[in-house]
Amino acid sequence: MASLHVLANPARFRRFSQKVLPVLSGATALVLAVGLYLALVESPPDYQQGETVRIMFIHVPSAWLAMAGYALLAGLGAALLVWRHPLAALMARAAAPVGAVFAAVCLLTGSLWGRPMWGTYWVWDARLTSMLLLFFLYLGHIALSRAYDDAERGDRAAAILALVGVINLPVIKFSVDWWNTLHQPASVMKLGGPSIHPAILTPLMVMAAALLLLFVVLVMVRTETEIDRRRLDAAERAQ
Amino acid sequence: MSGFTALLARDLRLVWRRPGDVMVVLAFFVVATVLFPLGIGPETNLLARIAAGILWCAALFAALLSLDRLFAADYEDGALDLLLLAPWPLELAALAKCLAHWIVTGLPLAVLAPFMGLLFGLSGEGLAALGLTLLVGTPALSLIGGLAAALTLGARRGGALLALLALPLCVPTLIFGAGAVEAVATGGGFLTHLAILGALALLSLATLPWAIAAALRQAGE
Amino acid sequence: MTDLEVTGLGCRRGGRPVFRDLSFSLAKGELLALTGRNGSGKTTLLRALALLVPADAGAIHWQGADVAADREAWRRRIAWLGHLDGLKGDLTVRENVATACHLREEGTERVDAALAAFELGPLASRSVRTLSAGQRRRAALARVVAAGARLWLLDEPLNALDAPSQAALRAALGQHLATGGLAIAATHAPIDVPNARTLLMDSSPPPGGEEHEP
Amino acid sequence: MSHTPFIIGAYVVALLGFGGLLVASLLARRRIKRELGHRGLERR
Repeated sequence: MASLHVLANPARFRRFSQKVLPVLSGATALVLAVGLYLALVESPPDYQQGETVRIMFIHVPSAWLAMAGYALLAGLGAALLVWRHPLAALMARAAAPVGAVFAAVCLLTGSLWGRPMWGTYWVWDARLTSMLLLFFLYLGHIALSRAYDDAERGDRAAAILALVGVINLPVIKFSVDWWNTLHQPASVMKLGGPSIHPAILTPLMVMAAALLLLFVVLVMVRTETEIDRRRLDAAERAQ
Repeated sequence: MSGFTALLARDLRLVWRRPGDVMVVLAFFVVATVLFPLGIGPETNLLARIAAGILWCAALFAALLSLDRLFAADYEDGALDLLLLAPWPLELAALAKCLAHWIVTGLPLAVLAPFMGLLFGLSGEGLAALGLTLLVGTPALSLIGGLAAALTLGARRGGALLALLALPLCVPTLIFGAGAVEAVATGGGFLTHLAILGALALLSLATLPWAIAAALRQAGE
Repeated sequence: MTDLEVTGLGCRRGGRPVFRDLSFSLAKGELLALTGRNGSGKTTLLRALALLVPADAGAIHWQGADVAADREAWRRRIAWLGHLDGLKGDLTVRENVATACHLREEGTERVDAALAAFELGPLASRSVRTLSAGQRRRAALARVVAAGARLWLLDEPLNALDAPSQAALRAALGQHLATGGLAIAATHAPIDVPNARTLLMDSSPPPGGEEHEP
Repeated sequence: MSHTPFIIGAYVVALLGFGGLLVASLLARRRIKRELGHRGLERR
C-alpha cells in the first residue's frame, strides 16, 4: 500500500499526474484510433445483429466502466472515511461526473441499439434498467457532494452514500432481473449476445482498453482541477 | 429504562402531542391514490392490474414525505448533540428514530392501503397481500429514508435531494412489494415475494443503522 | 492530582486550523473559563473535548487514560450545554429534563432538585415552546444539573440569563465544584466562582506552518 | 431499414459525451489554474 500512501498527498499526486498525463493521453489517442478502425472498418457485421453490432463496441465497454466507476467511488469513499485520505475525497469528486457520463452514453447507445433491433428506443431490459438506476445513484452522489457549503462535509456524506450504494447495486441488479423475467417475454435477446463471436471480441477489447484509458485520463485531469479548486477555496478563506 | 426505549418513547410522545403531522402524511396517501383512477379511468379490470404499483408508489412517496423532519428537528433544536453524547451506541439511536418513523407512517399505511385497494377492485387475497407486503416492506423504506434524511441534514434543497438519494435504493423493495400483489392477481402465490421483502428489510437493518450513525456524527462536526 | 489533562490539542474547521498546541489541565473542584473573541475556537474546543469534533493532534486524558479509548464511558462522565438548548418545544419542562436523564440511562431522582435550583417549579408543567429564551436557558441548565456528571462543558451559559438566574447558575456551579466536580465554560462575561481559572483563546488562527496542502 | 444512421448516431453520442466531458474538464482546469495564477499561488 506504500504507493497509495505516496500519492496520498495531493501535491505529490499533482506532480505525478503532470508527468504521466501527456504520455497517457497519447496512448489513449493511439489505442482509440486502433479501436475505432477495428470497430468501424475492419470487423465483419455480426451474423445476428448485422451492422448494429458496431454500437456494441461503445455500449458494452461504457457499461463496464460505469459500473467500475461506481466501485471506484465506493473504494475512495472507504479510503476517505476510514483513513481520512485528503486525495480520496478530491478524486471521488472528480470521478463521479465521469462515471455518470459513461452511464449516460451507455444508456443512449443502448436505446440507439434497441431501435433497429426491437423497434423502440427504450426497452425495460434488465441491464438497461439497472444502468438507469446506477445513473441515478451517480446523480445522487454528485448532488450530495455539492449540497453543503463545507466541501469536506459533502465529500464525506457522498462517501457514505457510495458505500451504501455499492452494497445495494447487486440487490438492485437481482431485483430488476427478477422483475424483468416476470414481465418480459423470454424471447428478448440478451444485449451482449449468447456468446461473443471471436471476430467481435478483439475490437470490443481494444475499444474497452481505449475507453478505460480515457476514463483514467478524465479522472486525472479533473482531480488536478479539484486539488487546485480546494487550494483556491483555502486561500480565499484564509484571507 | 434503556436509552433506546427512552428515545422511542420520546419520539412517539412528540407525535402524539402533534398528531396533525401524521394525519397529513396519511391524507396525502389517500389523495394520491384516488387521483390515479381519476386520471386513468374507472374500468375496474385495468385498475385492478395496476393497483399494486400505484398503491406501493403512493406509500413510498408518503413515507418519504415525512422523513425530512426525522432528524432535522433534533438538528435545529440542539437535541442531536445530546444523542451524539448519549452513553450508548448511536446506531441504536438511529434505529430508534427509524422505528418511530415506521410506527408512525409504515404501520398505518399498511393498515390503510387495503381499504384503498377496494377503490381499485382488488380481491380479498390481493388486499391481504397488499397489507402484508407493506407491513414487511416499509421498515426498509424507513431505514433507507432515514439514511437519506441523515445525509441531507443541513444541506441546501434538502427535500428533493432526500428523494433523489432514497428512491433508487427503494427500488428492490418496490419491485417485490408491488410484484407480490400482482402475483396474487394472476393466481400465483406471493410467499416468495414476502420472503425476499423480509430479506431486504433484514439487509437494511444490518447495514443502514451504521451508515446513519456515521452520517449523524458528521452532522455534529 | 489533575483529573483532566489536555496536551498539544489541535483542531481544524472546514480546512482551516482553529487552534494548535493547546495544553491545560484541570483538577477536581476547578472551573476553567474560556475567553476570547468570537471565532477564536471556544466552541470548537468544547466540542473537541466532548469528542463531537475530531482533533487533528494532541490527546485528552482523564485520570491518565486516553478518553478516546472508551468513548461511552467518557460520555457518561460529561454533561453538555450547547449554544442551542436541546429542548423539545412540545414537551413540558419536567418531561424535557426527565427525558434527558433517561436518554443518559440514568434515574430521575435529581430532576426535582435541578428544577428547584433554577426556580423552575412553577413552570415545570408548561411546554417549553411557551417559555422565554431566558426560561429555556434555565431549563437547559437544569438538564445539566440533573445529569449528575463529573465534568460540565458549558457553551455561553450566561446567555439570555437575567441577574437572579445568573446567581442561580453561580450557586449551582459552586455546589457542583464543591462536591468534586469540574467545569469548562466558554463565556464572555466572567463567572466569579471560587478557584476559577481562565484560558484566553487568541483569535488569530495560527500560521499554517509548513506549506499546507488541502 | 438500414442501420447506419443508428450506428453513426451512437458514435456521435459517444463523441459528444466523452469529447464534451474532456473539453469541459480541460477548460475547467485551465480556468482554475489561471485563477490560482492571479493569486500568485500557482506551482513552481
